[in-house]
Amino acid sequence: MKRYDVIVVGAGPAGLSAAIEAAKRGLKVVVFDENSKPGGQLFKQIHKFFGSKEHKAKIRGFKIGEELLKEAEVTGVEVVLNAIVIGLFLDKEVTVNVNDEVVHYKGDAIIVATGASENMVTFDGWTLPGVIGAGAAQTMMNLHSVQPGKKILMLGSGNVGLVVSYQLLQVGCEVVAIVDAAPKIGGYGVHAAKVARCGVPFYLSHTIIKAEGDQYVTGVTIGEVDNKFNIIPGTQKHFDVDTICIAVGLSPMSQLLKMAGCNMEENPKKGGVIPVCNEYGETSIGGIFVAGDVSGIEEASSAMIEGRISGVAAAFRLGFIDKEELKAKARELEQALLSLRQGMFGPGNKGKDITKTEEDCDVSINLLKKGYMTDEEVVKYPGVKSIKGIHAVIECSQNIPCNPCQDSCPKKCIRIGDKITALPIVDEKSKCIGCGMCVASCSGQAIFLVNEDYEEGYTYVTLPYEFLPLPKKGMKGVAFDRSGQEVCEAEVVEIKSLAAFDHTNLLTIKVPKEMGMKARFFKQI
Amino acid sequence: MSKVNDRSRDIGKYMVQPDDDIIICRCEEITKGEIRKAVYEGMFTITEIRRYLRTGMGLCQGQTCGKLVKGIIAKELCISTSDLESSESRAPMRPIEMRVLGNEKRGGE
Amino acid sequence: MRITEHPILGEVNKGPLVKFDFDGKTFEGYEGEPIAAALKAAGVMVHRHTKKDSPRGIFCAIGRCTDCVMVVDGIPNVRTCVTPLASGMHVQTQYGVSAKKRIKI
Amino acid sequence: MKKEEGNNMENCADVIIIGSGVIGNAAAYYLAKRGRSVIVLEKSGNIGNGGSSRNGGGVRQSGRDKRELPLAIYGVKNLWPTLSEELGMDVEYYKEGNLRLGKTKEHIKILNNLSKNAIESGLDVKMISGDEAREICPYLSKEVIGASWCPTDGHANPLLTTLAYYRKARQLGVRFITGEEVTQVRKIKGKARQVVTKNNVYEGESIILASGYESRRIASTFGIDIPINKVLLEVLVTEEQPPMFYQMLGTAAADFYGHQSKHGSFVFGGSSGYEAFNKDNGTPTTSSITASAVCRGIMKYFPILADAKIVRTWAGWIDDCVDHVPVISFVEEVPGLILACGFSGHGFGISPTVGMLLSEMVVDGKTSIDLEAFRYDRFKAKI
Repeated sequence: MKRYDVIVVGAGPAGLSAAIEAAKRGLKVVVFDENSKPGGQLFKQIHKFFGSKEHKAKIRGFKIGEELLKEAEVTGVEVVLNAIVIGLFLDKEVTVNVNDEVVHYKGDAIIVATGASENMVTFDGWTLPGVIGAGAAQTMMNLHSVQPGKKILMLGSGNVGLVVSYQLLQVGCEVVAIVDAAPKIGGYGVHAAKVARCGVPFYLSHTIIKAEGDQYVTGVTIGEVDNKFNIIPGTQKHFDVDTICIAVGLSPMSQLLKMAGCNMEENPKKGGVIPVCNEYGETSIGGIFVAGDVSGIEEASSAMIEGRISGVAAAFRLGFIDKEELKAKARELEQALLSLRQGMFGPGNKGKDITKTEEDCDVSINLLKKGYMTDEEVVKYPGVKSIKGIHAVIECSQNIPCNPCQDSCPKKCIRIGDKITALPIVDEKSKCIGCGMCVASCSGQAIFLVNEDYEEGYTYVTLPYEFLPLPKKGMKGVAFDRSGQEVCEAEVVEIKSLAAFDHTNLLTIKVPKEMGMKARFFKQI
Repeated sequence: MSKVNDRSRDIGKYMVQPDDDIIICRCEEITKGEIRKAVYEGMFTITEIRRYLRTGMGLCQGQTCGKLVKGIIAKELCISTSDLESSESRAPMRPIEMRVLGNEKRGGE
Repeated sequence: MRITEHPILGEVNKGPLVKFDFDGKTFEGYEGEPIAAALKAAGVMVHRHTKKDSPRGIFCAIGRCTDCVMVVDGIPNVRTCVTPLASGMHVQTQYGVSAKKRIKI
Repeated sequence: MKKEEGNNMENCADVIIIGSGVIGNAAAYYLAKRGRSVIVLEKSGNIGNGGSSRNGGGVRQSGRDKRELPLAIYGVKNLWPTLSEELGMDVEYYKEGNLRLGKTKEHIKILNNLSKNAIESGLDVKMISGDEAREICPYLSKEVIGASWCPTDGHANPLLTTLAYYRKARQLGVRFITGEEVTQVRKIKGKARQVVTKNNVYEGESIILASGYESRRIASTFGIDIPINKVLLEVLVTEEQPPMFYQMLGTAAADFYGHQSKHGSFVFGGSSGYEAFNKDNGTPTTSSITASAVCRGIMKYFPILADAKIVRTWAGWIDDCVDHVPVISFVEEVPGLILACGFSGHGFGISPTVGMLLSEMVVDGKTSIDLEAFRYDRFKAKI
């Protein structure tokens, strides 16, 4: 029997983080993952993360994955891939299918970090080829470099639905609509705004009535629902699509823990059936820990911190550290976790109808219903000010835990303060030099540089741009407003692609003067 | 601990619904109507529905339909999904060939 | 369709192109990528027909749902989304649990 | 019926059955059919959650202790063939014979002995050669050199049979209550009458104790001890396979048993040799070694299944009686009480007969098949 101090199941953000913390403290650690690549969902997450520095904000998910892997290697964690855990048996025994063999392992502690699986909804035709999970779309395009489809309808406006829609656009797919039965967009407003300005329409209070097609999807019919989620007759709309993507939430993949005999509970706030566990992620069976989505659905950022906590706790359990060290480290990590759980989208606000920001600004209704703010709404936020010369316009209207913009500005023009969820304030007095670091640093791509005073009759607008092919200087095209409507002609005056921008190119376009606060996206003609 | 569950209590009669033909368990191709009907025939738990209809007994072992089935049963019985015990979790977590499962390596190496 | 260059991930390098057989026709795909990815890139949507003759294809793409199973080198119920493609593989549309369509009596 | 003071009328019935396994449910059905009011109490949250849902589904006569044979033969002749029709749903009964396989001379000797006993009891069993066995089931490996063959044996789906009895009994008005753990059977004025649970008190003129391994604990509350132990059995299920054969299978070495279900999956039980000493965590838990051992066993007989995938394994406790034969009996010291337990892992095949006999015990006070061999007081010291 092979024996380890700690066996970690799942090499995603939580599992790797747990393994690293345990190994750092001298424990012999092995991580099993059924996939051929480690990193779990991180390697499909090509967007920049939110949060603050300690949460690895503004770093793209897959890069965080690479960092974790490196850290795991340095700390001596053994990562075994293509290793399918068959079961978690009595006495902390794990059997693993590796290379057509079953290998028995025992651990003094087990950390289960198996993540989540996608929820599904049913509708007429949902078994047809072409109806796929949003995770499947992400896997195909970001891991296997194959377009999931050409014309796609997204069901679900949570962060997954929004982020995947954007990623689909990035690889050249057409997203015909984002549909959600809820009356409001579930994910971050900034994620919604990213796709809305590309021209993707939102259909809130709508659901799929039917996926059409005989052998595979050829179209889809949606309809509006009333507040009891019944279809309102006569509201049907048809789209020609080849793919329907479902992004209606995740459920903890906790089967292994149930098999082991851990006490389980159904917790709708955490996404489903989860093990009952203490503050360190230890389940009812001493020495079996959990971390990440398997213990309740959250973001990868919190999964990493939870992983670190359980790794440290395992080290304490096995006597590698004392109680003081456990407490000190846990306190520090819990602080980090706490800050991530603040704001409008924090677990405490789930299901609540929030109408005001912490700053007492009205929440944009249009952003929640259509995915974009109107010209009238956008100017109400502290990041949007009319300033002479070049300056940042921060269209950030929701309290989410994120602050990289504050640190990015070399001239300290942007202030968030200590409260990480506060809306960024653009300082009217400080001197913006137009470096664009804030534009590239904003994970929500909500920062633009506007200069109404550079050339008579024109405004220069600098936008974050993550599409191919990159427009060239002098190229003519059209500008789109926040709603994705074509508003005017535009000319590319500059394109900057610094390494520090990490693939967020800064595209500066020239638009008629009055379009400066409208033009937010550019398309070549 | 299981709660007292009187199987003779009145839950009304099975009424056909327009979406009864929708497949819920993709592997075993069990429809919503079949699941709903089974509830009225006395199958009040996820486990009983599994044994009665084979929902979640196919190749994927309920990884896709588990939550859906739970929701349907809860709705028919007018109870919360948290009152329904999920089905047992059993090895193997993924399908595994007999020749592989029989090919054990134990200790030493 | 394949993505050859990605705005974030850069140029795509997938290793050697190999030939495989799908229902008697020769297809191409990259060695080591999931069989399902190669089929998707070639525009194949239907992987199998269930016992009740309903068509199925890729659904979860991570080996959980088992919708994408096909007959691979004679073995039925192979999850094509997690099975790496190898040169010369025989991939067949699955009907029920076999490669051949059973004739309904 | 009359009720004791203070109790709810709705908790009273002619018969209280403890345990909603296939035995309890069958008894409930046959009793309801004969007009008796019945309440069935089940400790777990699910109907039939013990051995009834965790067995290989054999409907065998061969290989049984000769005391059980009359029950088995009666069932195969009179009850199983029409059970699906009677209960209004398919219980997937196949009467395609039982092959008990041997690979060595030692095995053949065991099989010869078993067959001799069965033939003496009037059962149609014969020894056949390896090639004859392969004619019956062409997928058998060349290693098989002989087998015993009982053409009237078969198998059924235990999950569905248990639920079919439940469903039909429920339709006939039997009240089933799950989540009711019985703590005590209480005598009132010298007669078993009250069934006390953690939440309620139920009353019946007759009480049938059919709760598998739990029966011993409950029986002790009225001072009776049945020498049964809880033993863990494990079973595995394959993915669906094309239809291959419908015989019930076993081996002389008892390394596995099972069959292909109507659905196409194979259901195989088997052992690693450690069953009697297996641990658990309060629920029946598969060990990390048994399924692998069973796979190795199966592949020697059916190499064709090597690529078949196992989708599920499960474990269940059987109520193993010291002589591996059940107790089906009145209890003289406790009038009103009937024991039906200790089925030792082969109760499923005889469950319709036992259910019917239990109903006769309640209604007629006597049975159409002699149950003397199953008395509760048959256990004696060996010297």
